[in-house]
Amino acid sequence: MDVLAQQLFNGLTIGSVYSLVALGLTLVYGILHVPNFAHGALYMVGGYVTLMSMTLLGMPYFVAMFIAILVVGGIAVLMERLVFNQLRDSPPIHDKIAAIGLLLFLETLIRVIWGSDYRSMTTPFSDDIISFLGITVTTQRILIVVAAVLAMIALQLFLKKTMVGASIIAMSQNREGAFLQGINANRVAMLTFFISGSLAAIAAAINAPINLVFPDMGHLVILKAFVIVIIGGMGSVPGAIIGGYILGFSESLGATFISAEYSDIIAFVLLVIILTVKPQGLFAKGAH
Amino acid sequence: NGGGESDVTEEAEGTPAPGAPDGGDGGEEVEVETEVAEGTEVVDIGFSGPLSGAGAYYGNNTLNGLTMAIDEINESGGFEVDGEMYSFNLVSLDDQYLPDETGANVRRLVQENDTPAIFVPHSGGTYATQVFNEEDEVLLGAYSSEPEITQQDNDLTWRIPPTYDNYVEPFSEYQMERFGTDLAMLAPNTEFGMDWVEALGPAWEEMGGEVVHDSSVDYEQDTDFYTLITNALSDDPDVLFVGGSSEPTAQVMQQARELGFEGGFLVMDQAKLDEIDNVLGGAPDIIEGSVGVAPLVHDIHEGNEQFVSNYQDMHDADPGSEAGYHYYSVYILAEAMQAAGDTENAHAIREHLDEGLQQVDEDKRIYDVTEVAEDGGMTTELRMAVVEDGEIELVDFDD
Amino acid sequence: MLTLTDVSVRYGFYEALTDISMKVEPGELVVLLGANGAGKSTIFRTISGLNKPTKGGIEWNGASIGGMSASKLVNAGIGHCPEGRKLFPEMSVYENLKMGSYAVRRNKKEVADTLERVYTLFPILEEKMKASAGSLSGGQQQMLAIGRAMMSRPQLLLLDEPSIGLAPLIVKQVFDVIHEINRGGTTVLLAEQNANAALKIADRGYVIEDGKIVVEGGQDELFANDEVRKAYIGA
Amino acid sequence: MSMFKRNATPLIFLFIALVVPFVTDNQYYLYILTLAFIWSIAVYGMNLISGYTGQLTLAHAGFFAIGAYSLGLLTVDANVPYWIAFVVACVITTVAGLLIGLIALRTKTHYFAIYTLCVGYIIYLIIYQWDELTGGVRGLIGIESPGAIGSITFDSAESNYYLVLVFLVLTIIFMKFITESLVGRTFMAIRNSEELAQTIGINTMKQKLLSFVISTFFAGMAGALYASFVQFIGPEISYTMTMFDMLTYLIVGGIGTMYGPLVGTFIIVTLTQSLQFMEEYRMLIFGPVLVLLVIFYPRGIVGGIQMWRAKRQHKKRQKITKQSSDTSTYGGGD
Amino acid sequence: MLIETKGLTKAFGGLTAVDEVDVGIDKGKITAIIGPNGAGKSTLFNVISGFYPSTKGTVVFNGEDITKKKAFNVAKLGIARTFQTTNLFEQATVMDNVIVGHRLRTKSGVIDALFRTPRLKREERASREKAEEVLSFVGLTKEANRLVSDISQEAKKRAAFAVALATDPEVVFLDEPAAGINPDETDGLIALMRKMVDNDLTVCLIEHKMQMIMEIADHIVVLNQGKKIAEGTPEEIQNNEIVIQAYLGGGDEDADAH
Ligand SMILES: Nc1ncnc2c1ncn2[C@@H]1O[C@H](COP(=O)(O)OP(=O)(O)OP(=O)(O)O)[C@@H](O)[C@H]1O
Ligand SMILES: Nc1ncnc2c1ncn2[C@@H]1O[C@H](COP(=O)(O)OP(=O)(O)OP(=O)(O)O)[C@@H](O)[C@H]1O
Ligand SMILES: [Mg+2]
Ligand SMILES: [Mg+2]
Repeated sequence: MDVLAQQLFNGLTIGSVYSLVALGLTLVYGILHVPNFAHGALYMVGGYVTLMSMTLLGMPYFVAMFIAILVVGGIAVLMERLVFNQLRDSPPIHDKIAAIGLLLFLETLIRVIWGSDYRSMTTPFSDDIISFLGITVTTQRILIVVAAVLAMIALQLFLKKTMVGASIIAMSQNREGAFLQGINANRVAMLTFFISGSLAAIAAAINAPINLVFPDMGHLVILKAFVIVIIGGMGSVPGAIIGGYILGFSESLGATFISAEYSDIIAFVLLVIILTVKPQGLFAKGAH
Repeated sequence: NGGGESDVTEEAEGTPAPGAPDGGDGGEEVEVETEVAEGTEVVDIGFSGPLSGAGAYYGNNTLNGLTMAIDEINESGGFEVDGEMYSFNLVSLDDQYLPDETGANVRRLVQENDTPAIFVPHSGGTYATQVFNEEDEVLLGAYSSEPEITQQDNDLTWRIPPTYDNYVEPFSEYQMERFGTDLAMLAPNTEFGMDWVEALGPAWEEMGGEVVHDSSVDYEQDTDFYTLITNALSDDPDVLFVGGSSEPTAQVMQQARELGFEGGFLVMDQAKLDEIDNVLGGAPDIIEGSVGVAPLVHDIHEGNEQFVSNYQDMHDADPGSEAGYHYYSVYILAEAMQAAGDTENAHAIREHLDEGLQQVDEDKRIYDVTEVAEDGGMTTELRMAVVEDGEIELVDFDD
Repeated sequence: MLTLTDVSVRYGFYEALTDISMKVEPGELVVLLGANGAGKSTIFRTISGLNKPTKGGIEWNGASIGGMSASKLVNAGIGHCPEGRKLFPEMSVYENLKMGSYAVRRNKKEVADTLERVYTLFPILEEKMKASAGSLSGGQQQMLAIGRAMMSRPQLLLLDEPSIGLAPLIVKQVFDVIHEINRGGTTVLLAEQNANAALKIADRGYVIEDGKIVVEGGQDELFANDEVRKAYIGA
Repeated sequence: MSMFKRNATPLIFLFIALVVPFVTDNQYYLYILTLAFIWSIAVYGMNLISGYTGQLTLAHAGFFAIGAYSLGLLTVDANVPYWIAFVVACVITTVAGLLIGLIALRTKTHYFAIYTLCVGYIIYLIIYQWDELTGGVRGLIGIESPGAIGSITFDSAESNYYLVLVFLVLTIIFMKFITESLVGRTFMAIRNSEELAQTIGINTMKQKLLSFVISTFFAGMAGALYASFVQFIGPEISYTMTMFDMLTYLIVGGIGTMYGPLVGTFIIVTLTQSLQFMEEYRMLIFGPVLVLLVIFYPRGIVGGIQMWRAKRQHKKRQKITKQSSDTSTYGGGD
Repeated sequence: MLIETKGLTKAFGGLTAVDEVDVGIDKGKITAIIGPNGAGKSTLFNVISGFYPSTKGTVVFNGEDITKKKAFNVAKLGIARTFQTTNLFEQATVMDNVIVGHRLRTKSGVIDALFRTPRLKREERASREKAEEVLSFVGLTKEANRLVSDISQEAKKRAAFAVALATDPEVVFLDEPAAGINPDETDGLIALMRKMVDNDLTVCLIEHKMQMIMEIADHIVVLNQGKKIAEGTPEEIQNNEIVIQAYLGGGDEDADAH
């Protein structure tokens, strides 16, 4: 086994998951201007819906993933309608608090329905092992990387090439200004939340088979996603992608060459260092 | 005026028992899970554990053990102390694993229910309770394998599970013989895990082995274990020490196999081989060569047969050791009260625990507990489980 | 074409507009005069759907539009260059203009033509095409706001103090352009502190005081009105 | 006289707080009240930097833990006399606050919030992983209760209750004095607009740092009190969830209000206790309640009451002016 | 000369917004800075007042080099400013806005607050008196207790002046104070600025309203594309061909309606 090559691949896998979660977060930040703490809960719900569709409804893996995308996207849209939309004009602290309230609610809801125990998810790809160039991968892990990259490319094309994408960005910068160009704010906000929820669902659905499904599964992931979003510049799509991979690689290499005990600290230390040097983040837009 | 002045017992008027029997103070409800027997005096037994949040699954398992035993005792008409019939009433409170909440709960149970004994299934809560339980005269049934708990000179502490150090030697011996002398440790970063590492490392080296890798894993939170396993395997171990909750442990074992590990697993006692096997959906290749504690369901004997099948019927799941031990301890407690001739005096009960233990009926002896030692810890005879040719088998330590 | 009947608007407890009735006919250039805080911007915001009237009705091309959302009204042909500009600060000048054509984005040819026109009118915008709107100077931002409002090729163009912060040379140019746009068939409703310049190109005008219309009339009438001269044009 | 009148409500509550131990000997009530007081001291700290200075910090559970662990380690491992350890614990927290603040406050708004969230998490991980020092996940046991001051000892629930109450009252007085002085005005100016504050000659970095450091002092002090009260501490007190709890207390009570921290903490802590029987379901209610509260009462309970009062006064005044204008119309009618 | 810049330059990436500008501001005079949109006027203000670091050149105030000073220090030295878009604490009353404007002249700290020292009481009184004084100076006494978000555009401009004046400045920089203000009220602002000068203040302003500039400025500096292209008295500037071409535009009355 070639440790370095293996660790690079491990970093790529985990970085893909991080990037997807961070992307959803950064998108919503664009509209909300608030870190959506409930995003981790969406990730978690995505894992449960996928799993339950497979075990309770007997759906195939990809169908289950699609159901999760719809359900979690729908929940995200509801959040926007019922909560964040109402808080548009309140001081910035408040939507953070509301997000925390939503997080507590969703997590408890899942616990009440499905209990707190760990569950594992098996997919058609769980067991295939492929070895090449001295590294070992499973089909599921390749799927993670490929799916994440595809999702990111699709999103980037959507944002860059369509006016809808541009209108999301416009909304984030000046709401009234966007109305006056004929942008239907509600639709855009809902769409953004839907995309953000779907990305969380995809991330959970592809990652759960190599991990587990349980109510706390979103905690650490979301915390790291925040780190990524900050490192990459809040609201920046490329920043979230690059940041996710930076973190993935630093963790796998850091655990190998620095310390395994403190590998979870790496993300946070990285953030502290970067913000200490550049308080606006790595990819901050020029201030005016 | 707050509660706490009424009698410890009162005449039950039938079932179910009213909530918070002596709570004349604002009528706060406390959940009552058990039914008391008609025409008996009621003894309130307290419980403070995680019933919500991340630890809820574990907390409810411990509670299940208590509830089952109490229900059985009450259904059979209660138990006799000093010529009077008594039944138990369980008052359970949620502490979300937080020590200060445990402190609050225990105080509440003492004040409002005047409980003579309280079960706390985690060491943080145990420590927080040890601060005042002697003063408040309440027996603390601590479910924690932390040896320090019985080293606090606390006269009212009763440690229920065995300390983990009993497992270390036989496990090591078995694996070293079967796979070789190089051990890599991927311990969980929990209290349990640290205890194990501190005992296992030196013991392994004493036997002539070498610890080639030592790192800890967050079995609960890590998004992916590949990184850490890759590092552990790069040191070419013969044996891998793993273990947290059964499910993530199963993941780690599977991923170690994916990454080409062919040696044996030394599984910490928190994880159960039967559960791991379940999680993996029956994967003999993966668990082959593992050694771990004997799962209750694989260690059926006269003492636990009935319990296991009842538990399976009621909860649609196999009981774990936390349920088994709690179940057992209720019987020990009842017998200890009988032996002490007192249901209120915690000191008297504590002093008669060992005597009570010996009095428990054969068919309620879930584990082979030999004594409640001077320091309040219970001593258990243990068996280990090994996987040979894809089958889980039990081995006595002496073999 | 646009009719307001007894429109009132409140901000919380405060009534900013009281029973405003006014009319804009197709092809007209109508100017709103009034002191600071008189309610000019509020009228604009109400017409373009940013504020909801608490009372009264607004009709546009025969249909009632009171309370309709701003985004729908843009599609219905009402363009608004708002007070405070409301640009997208982190988007480039070009992207801002492109967002301006959001409502008519399918008509690529027309969008390209209008863009060309905006660039001819404000060459600095073409020069700064790639700069972020937030980095522009105050006046440049104002030009961008006007240009963006033109991009949707509205039937009715609402201009809220378009000359604010512009250099004298540009002010003159802007008024010329407004005049020209108007002659090209676009109806214009204009609020201005620069009453003299505005009235010169206007067909008619209204004077607002404390949320009420106090004077209305044609260009000549207003020029002739002593009160108006004194208050808004300077003796 | 007027001072009493102005502070009538708080003084009534203080009186009630003072007599509670005489009315009940229920240790459990005293324990809960004492805990609530301790937490509210920490929340007061948060309120200064987040409510009055406008910088939402999410690291204060960490500072609370630094205070608690400093006291624990000093008394357990180093055998330092209690009150010296107490002072040193506050100093350590404050110094940590200064160092972290120096870096963290260079960031603004959400960056600051998340930066501090991460700092809090790092503190948690360090406590968790550095078991040689902190006992790691096992925690610290056997922390002393507060040492005697002269002939007053603090080993009973009542005496602890009074001790914490004294600290709470001092905290409130401190906050009141600060926020109602020029210093408070400076903080609020920064909250309202940092850019403008700079223009009018306020060294915003220095002032934010001041506010942050004071706030960490109170968090640390609360932590030290907590450690000696519960006498056992584990890493969970520095965990994000503890932080979220503190934030909830602050928001429910009313961020940026004088009595919000106390009211919020008291209500949530007692509510959590009386809803014990609901276990898991508590959060199903708390979550939505939190959301509804921020939507409909953005300045919490205290802010809500203030608004209700202001409205009533407004109505009263309107009535009066209406009456007087009515009479004047009548009087002046021609 | 109260303020003097030498070779002052500010570049944003490739764009040189202020290019080797030398200006002098005389004590007790009204200096106006004019120029086309994007000429670099606001940027010049931002550099002098310490909001942007300069790329090159120096700013000297009262003989002291203040080029490297931060905004709050510049304010302490006695340079106050307003912004092109009004910038006030919207959710506070006018009075509170102005009181805190005097904070930089007070010294009370936490200790004073805790012990309610005589110094604190004295300074609190002084701040309030100062606030009342400047509010009456700008004519806002009546609005003192209203929320800033509730007052009119023009009142906000005055409030911004008041906040600037509360800092006890020697010189005030005003960025387009009359933008969006109607002719009537513009006259009021002119009077106010005159009053400032009469009270020993030095005023420097940016404006596009030529009539106003010509009426009150003692000295005019013209910028174009970052460079100073002319300076002089109003008459000189009005007749300066380069200025007419770059900025005024043929003296057409439309451009300068009032
Ligand atoms: N969002 C708001 N909330 C409360 N009051 C407002 C709001 N917007 C405007 N007002 C008030 O409504 C009145 C009319 O304001 P409006 O902006 O329409 O006036 P205007 O004629 O456009 O003035 P200006 O020439 O200064 O732009 C003013 O008294 C103003 O203070
Ligand atoms: N932060 C910035 N980043 C990049 N370019 C900037 C920035 N600020 C200003 N500029 C550019 O510098 C030039 C000068 O801008 P400035 O705001 O100083 O102009 P101004 O003279 O105040 O114009 P106006 O009269 O229109 O307000 C403009 O071309 C502008 O686009
Ligand atoms: Mg207006
Ligand atoms: Mg400017």
